[in-house]
Amino acid sequence: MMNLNFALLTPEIIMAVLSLGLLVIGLLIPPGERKGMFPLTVFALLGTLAYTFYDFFFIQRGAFLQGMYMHDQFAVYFKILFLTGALLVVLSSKDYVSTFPAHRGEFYPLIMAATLGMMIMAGASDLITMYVGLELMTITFFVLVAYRTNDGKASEAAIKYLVLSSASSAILLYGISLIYGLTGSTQMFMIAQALGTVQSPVTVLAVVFLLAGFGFKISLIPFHLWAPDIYEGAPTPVTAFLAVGSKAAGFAALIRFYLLMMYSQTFAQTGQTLLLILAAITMIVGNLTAIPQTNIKRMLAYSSIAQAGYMLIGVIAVSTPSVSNFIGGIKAVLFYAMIYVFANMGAFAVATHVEQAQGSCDIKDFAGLSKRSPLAAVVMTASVLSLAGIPPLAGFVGKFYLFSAVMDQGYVWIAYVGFVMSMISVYYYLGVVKAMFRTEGEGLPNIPVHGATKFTILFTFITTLVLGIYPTPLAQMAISAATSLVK
Amino acid sequence: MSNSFILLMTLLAPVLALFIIVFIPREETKMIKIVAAIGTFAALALSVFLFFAYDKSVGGLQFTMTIPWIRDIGVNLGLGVDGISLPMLLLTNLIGFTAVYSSWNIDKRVKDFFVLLLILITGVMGTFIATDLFIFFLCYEIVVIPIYIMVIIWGSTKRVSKEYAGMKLTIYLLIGSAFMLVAMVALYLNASHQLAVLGQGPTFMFAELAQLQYDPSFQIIVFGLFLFGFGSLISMFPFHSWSPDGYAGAPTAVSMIHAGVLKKIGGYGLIRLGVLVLPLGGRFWAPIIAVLAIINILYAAFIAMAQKDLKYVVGYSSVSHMGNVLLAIAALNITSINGAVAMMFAHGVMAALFFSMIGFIYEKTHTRNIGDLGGLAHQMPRLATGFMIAGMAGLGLPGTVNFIAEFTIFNGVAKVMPVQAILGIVGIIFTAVYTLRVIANVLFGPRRAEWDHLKDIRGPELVPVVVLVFVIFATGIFPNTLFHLIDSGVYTSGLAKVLETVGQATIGGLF
Amino acid sequence: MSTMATVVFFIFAIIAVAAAWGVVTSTNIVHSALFLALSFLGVAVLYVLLNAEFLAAAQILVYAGAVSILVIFAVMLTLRGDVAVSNPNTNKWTWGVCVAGLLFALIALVILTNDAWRILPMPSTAGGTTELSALLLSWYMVPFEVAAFLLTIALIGAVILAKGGKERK
Amino acid sequence: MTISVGLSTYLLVGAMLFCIGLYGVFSKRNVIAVLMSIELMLNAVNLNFVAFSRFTPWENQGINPLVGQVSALFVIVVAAAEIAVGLALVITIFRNRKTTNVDDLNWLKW
Amino acid sequence: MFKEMHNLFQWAWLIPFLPFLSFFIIAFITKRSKGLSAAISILAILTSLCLSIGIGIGVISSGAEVVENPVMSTVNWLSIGGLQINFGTLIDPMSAMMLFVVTLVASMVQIYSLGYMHGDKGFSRYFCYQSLFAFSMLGLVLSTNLLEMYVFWELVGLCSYLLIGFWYFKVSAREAAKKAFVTTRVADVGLLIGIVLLYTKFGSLDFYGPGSLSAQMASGFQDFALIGSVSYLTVMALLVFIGPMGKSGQFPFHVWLPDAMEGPTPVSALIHAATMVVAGVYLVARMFFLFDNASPVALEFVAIIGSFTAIFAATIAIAQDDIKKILAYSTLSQLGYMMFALGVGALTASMFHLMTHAFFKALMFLGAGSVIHALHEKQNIWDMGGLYKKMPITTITFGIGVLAIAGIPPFAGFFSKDEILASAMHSGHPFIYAIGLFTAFLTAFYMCRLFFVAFLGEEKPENHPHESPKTMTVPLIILAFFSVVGGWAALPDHNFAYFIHYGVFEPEAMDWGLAAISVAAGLIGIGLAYSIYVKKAIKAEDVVARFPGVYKLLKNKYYIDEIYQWVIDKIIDGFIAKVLYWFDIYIIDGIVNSLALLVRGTGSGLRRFTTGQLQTYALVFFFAVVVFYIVLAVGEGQLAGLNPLAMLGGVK
Repeated sequence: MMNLNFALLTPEIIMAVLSLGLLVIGLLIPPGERKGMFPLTVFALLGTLAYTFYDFFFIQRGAFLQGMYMHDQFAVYFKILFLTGALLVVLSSKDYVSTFPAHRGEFYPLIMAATLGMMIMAGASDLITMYVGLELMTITFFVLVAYRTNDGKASEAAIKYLVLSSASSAILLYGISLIYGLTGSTQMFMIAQALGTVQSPVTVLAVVFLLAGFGFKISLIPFHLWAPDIYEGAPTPVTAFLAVGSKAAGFAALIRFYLLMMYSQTFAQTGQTLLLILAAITMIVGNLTAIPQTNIKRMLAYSSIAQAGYMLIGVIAVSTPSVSNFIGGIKAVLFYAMIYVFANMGAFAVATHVEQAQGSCDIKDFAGLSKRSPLAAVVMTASVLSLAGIPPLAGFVGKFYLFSAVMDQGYVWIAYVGFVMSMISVYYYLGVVKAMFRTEGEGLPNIPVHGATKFTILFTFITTLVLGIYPTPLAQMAISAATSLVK
Repeated sequence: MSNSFILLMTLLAPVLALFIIVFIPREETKMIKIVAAIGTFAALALSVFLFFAYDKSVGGLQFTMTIPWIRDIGVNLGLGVDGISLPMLLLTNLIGFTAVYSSWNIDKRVKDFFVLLLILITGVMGTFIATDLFIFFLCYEIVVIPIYIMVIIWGSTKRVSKEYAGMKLTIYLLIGSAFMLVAMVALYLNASHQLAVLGQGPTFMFAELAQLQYDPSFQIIVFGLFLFGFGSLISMFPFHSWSPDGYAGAPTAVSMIHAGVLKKIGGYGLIRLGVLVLPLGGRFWAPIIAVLAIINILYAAFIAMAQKDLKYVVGYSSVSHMGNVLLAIAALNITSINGAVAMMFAHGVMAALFFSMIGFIYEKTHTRNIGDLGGLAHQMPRLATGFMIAGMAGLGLPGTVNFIAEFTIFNGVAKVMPVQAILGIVGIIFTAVYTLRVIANVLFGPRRAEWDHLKDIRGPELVPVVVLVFVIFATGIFPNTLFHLIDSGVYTSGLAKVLETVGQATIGGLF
Repeated sequence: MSTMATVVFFIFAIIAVAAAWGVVTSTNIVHSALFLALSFLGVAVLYVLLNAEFLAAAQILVYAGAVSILVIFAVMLTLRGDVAVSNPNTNKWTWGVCVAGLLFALIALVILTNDAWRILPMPSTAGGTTELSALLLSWYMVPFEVAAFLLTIALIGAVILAKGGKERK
Repeated sequence: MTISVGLSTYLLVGAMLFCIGLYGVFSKRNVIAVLMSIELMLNAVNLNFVAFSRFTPWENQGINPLVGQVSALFVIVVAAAEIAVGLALVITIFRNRKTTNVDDLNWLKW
Repeated sequence: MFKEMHNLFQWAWLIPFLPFLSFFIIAFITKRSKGLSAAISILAILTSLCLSIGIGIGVISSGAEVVENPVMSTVNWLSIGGLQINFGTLIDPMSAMMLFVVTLVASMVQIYSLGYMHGDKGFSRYFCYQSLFAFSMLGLVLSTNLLEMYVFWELVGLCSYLLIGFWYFKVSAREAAKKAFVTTRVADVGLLIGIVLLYTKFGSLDFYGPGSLSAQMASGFQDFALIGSVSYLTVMALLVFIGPMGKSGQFPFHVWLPDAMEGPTPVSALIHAATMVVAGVYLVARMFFLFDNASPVALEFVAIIGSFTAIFAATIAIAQDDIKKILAYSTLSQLGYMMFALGVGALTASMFHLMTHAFFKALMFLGAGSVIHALHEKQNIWDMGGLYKKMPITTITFGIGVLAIAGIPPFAGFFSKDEILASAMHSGHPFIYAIGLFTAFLTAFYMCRLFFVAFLGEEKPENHPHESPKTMTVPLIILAFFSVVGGWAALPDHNFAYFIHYGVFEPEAMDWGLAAISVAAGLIGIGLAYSIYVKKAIKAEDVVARFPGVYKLLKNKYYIDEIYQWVIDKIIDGFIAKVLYWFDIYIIDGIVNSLALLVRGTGSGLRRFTTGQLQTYALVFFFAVVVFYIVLAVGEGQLAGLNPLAMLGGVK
């Protein structure tokens, strides 16, 4: 009766075991010899990643505990995304970790714990499971954000994150409780069945509460205000992981939830319009506010807010219940989320490098980087331009998918906003480029990249470029992931 | 159909050079320059070969290569040339090649410069040889950012700072392209719905897009968007203001490529995408384009008269000349489209030569202010000759290809819009005035002792003059070499048929 | 439902709400913490009325016990100055009243206008702790395990944070 | 007429607790008080869950009414973890900034 | 006979090509060697001269056949959809005559230049330009269609520009060159418009041959009203005529020609007296069928412009002191003559005058050059005087020129001028005849003034003139010869009119009565000049003193230059260009910049929302929740469900 195929949970179990195992190892070995933690983490993540790839292509879709927990390509796609993100964060933070005042050994396990939380979120088809996964991720992030325990800014960021995140969880939970009250269940399929097409003030209230909860995670305006502060205050690798992982996990959950509402509700029209307006505002405000920023992390925070707006467009594109259109929108989001990882990780890896070498992360610290560290400058340029959607970088294809999906639904105006805003975003991205290229950075040290950082940025750069020129493989993956969701 | 890889080779020649340069140490500037020159020369040689190997009697797209690329949305890696794109390809490589030589004396961050220049050349080239709309856009947008970087590093600050100029240029073109992207997506979706009815997958191929029928109101809107995008690119009034500032701020090679070929993407796009695919939209917008084109011609020419900086003069003059191209497109007939393509070619060569010469003048004298210069013909006769030929080509002197292009345009325009044609011709006067003033004030007049130390252009610096002047006169004296090709392009690309149907509606006899 | 239960409900509901009010209005942070414990207790009683004895027990143990003590410890550790004014309002409190009031009005309106929820409790057989544990360990196995993991991580995290960067330079 | 306690009454109590907690989040200057207010909000949600669980009329539809209680249990666990980390953070920030005043936490802005 | 000649005519392209080759060789190969460059250039032009003579003989010997059927040999030059242009050569008596004139004068000038330009730094460049000019001018002469002619038309303009500005280090030369180019360019716009519009109507630009403009107009082309009551062909004729007005210096485009004297004197002789400036006349003659088919307004216009220019320039010439300026205004005046001859329908007379004028005006310019050369660049006639003693050849040849232009028989000018005046009278334009006659008088007067003052007057001690070298005097002699005998071509047995005429050939006898009147006018002019400047019977100063205003007006060329300068400086440069530039920078660009500013400003404003205050964030968050709920509830029509009255149902 009960489907207890634990094999389907393999990646999650591996992650949990590895995380705890690494914690224990960190405790066991003497503080001076914790260098081994890094390769161990990298190989653990690589192994898991390899397995998830195998999982994606060769293991059939299945539901664990009869739909309490889903194992479909959609979830696995996101797992690949999270693991890639985690891996890149770990790789790029090798040197950075040594600047932490203490507990360097626990950093990697915590990253893995957060990854696990994200994976749970992507797989959960039960609202409570999703919530617990979300909290695992979030609570871990509280710790990670405050990891520089002697840094007032980091602590401030963490406490802000904690308060706001908890408040948003509270309202999310309130929404879940209302849904539960309506349907008697927390399981998505059953909720969908029970809700049917009837709607009442309660369903609307629940939807709004849930939207607020997810909107917080994906930093949708007006639920975004935490993001800039936390991004700026957190250690750069953590910011990176927040930007790519937390946001993608939020989207994974949002998509599942949104599909649920799509199937069960006739609330499409207004809900969509509201979301469209939100997406537009998010793109506009995110991009415009990024313009006057002087701190690169804060700028990237606003940029990532804007990116959420773009991705939300793809979600909205899932409007009329026909399979092909479904795929269009979801595929676009999936594709974009993945390339967003590479682009953002490239930018953050360079930012990590600069911050670690120069102690701060203002745009002026990047002056003359093209001379001082040419590779880093090139990768930074490529990454931010990919975020802006300039070909031949992957962001262009991603944006194309997103906007063509939404235009196919007849929402042309949002495409204008989106395209124009992404071109305006070039303005502030070019601010960084200008800093890096215009002068030769007299008086600043040469900071060539080495080792893991070099590998990270090269990898992100090449991936961004290759996926921009030949996006077919990733697009195919995104399609099969999207298809698995609506099957 | 079997794929021909010669275009791919042409496209990849500069890329290959780029990769080699990446691995050359920064200090080996000579080597870097030579590799860049070889790369661009290979592309030039291949395009010259294509120019002569193209079978004009058959026409249509030749040397095509179509490889499915992004399958889920139907993008093909489609390359091919016809009589419209081949001159543009040749032009690109001519200017690319000469741009390398015009930058021969660069000594600041040489490696970066040539890497960016080669990206730029590749991008522009790709735009012209793409037979797939997606690839077309991809290549077009590639070029924008390298230009920005080149402007802020190697540019010069005059009336406006180079940072401002570069940013203005970049953002302007990108905003324009944003609207084009919307249009492109709309077109693609419309086409794919039509194709889906026919049981075919979506496509971005120009040829297939052109064969479908679109709703007139759809065409009008989409053409309008393209007009904004491509119009900004071709510096159509009132979207031209990036152009003079941008050229003034940019380093020589960028000005050459930008004014020479990049701008032409606007005209090329309007023909290939606007008129060919959306003829009814074109017909709707034609009167408006014509009016704006006239404003372009006269307004920019007047402003050029008031300029004191050489690059601003040429910048405004190129705005003015692009008015001719727009006017030709607005006329929507075979002759005028022929003229438009030829004008783009002619102006490209001329503008490149002009900017190249100005670049040398600036490099040697460190000023571009017309008032500070004078009598340069004494010290630098070869440069003066090149400069003067550029000027003469600019004012459409017979013997240069520019004259024929202008004549063809006016001829075509006069068939449908005689008044506009007359106004366009009147523009020649003002062109003559500012060009001759510049020539007189810069080159002629008493010998100035402060320039006596200047060396005339020689060695590699002569390459741009020789190559571009040769092209100006060779095609100017034997226009059929160029025009037969363009004409075959106009007829065999389906443009002629489209124009005949659309043109019927606008032709109202003479006057 | 018996009148007795109704009376008990109202007494403890009022206690819970009033104590909550105390939490947010008291200017003494220690008082707030004590009010918090009281509010938790009130809610725990309501749980009992709702046939959720296990939850009531958990509530008392976790909230009224552990959490409150923890809070008081934190208060002790961070207290500076006069305890009587240790918990003032911000200058934005009027806005807070407005928004919170609005939200309450909204929720109340939604709840009260919903006919389906205007129901009285049925005699219920379900609700035993055994069934709860069965459910927890079967259907809710995944979140259960994750919650366990979460507690571990939270523990470690709390230690890391509280301990601070004094391990070594 | 007997006054009976129905589902909406419980929900109303929950809503009151929630909004009082929310008000606390908005208005308290001490971070610890803010955390306490959040606990109130989560508690309110729990009350909702349990109330729905008790009154749930779908017993005969094969739905286990205890799901609500399970959910509440998870919320209690998570809330406990959250407050633990939160208080640890308060201590950290007190150590770094010598304040627990929310208004003073404004190094990061704009 | 015609057949063989036909074959000969097909080689006519060699005539312009040889100078082009020479241009090419000099420009790219022999530039460094002055002697070689000059030799190549002169060799080329002399060969062309021989070929032209051959063609001329061929034309004469072919007789009527070539008169009726111009020989055209063409190749396709441009062929695209909607536009077919052929390039080729057209041989008929008119072009043969022009070929001869051009090659002859050009050869003379080039030989002369050997001496005149000796020692100049740009010697090779000079011959390079000369060859280019010869090529362009000969190409223009041989053009078969309007576009071809326009191409060469512009090229001669370019050469003129280059040669006027030959001494580019002189600011005056630089400005004069620019002025010349711009002025003619302005006029050419009219021509180009005419060409473009003609092509759109007729689909051809050929002068002769099947399907050509003339053929179509002859075979029942229906003219129609275009602007008001002015017919299409009239408008076309007027447009086409604007080009010649510029090139041939007709009022109001005459301003460039006097300034063009800044170029080397041989250049003035060749380009600005004998050949290029008459291209306008030649074009009108070529396109005469257009003017003829158009309404009479067109030809009237030509006549009026021509006659006005004739008298206008002549009056200015009286008051000029610069030897070259006087000649320049004289040229203008004579060009006016040719134009109004065309205007009254006398194509033959016009062409004839064109030819004779080329000889004697080139002669006089070269003579003037000889003087200037001898006096080391002095050009004011009052600084000269008594040159006849030291420079006999120059003086005699110049004197022949003066007599020729004054219309004294048997010199060339007499025949041609007389024919023009007679045509004016006979075609019913007595007023124009009167103007022509008065102009003839003035011409005789100011030319003799020049001659008497410069050559016969008192010797100036500071001058040390010497006779010019052979290279310069021989061309003078040759041209003087032609100035004497050139007019005899009009004699009935030579029959210039038989070969060059428009329409049906009607042999016309000399009207000796009118001839006598015009000779008298010329003699009166000479006599007046003699009495003033030699006999000093009337003091020039007295005349000036009596009409100070008139003198000042004439001296300053009616202030036309000043007016133009004012328009350009104040209106175009000073106002329109500046205003438009201002508009561009502050309005067009201002909009762009303010948009950018708006975006940046909005960004700076929006960032203030992120106050850093935790509780503000929470407030915004929850307020948004409330708002969203209301929006959604309204949008979904769920607001009715929220009716508070529903609560009155109470708890069940």
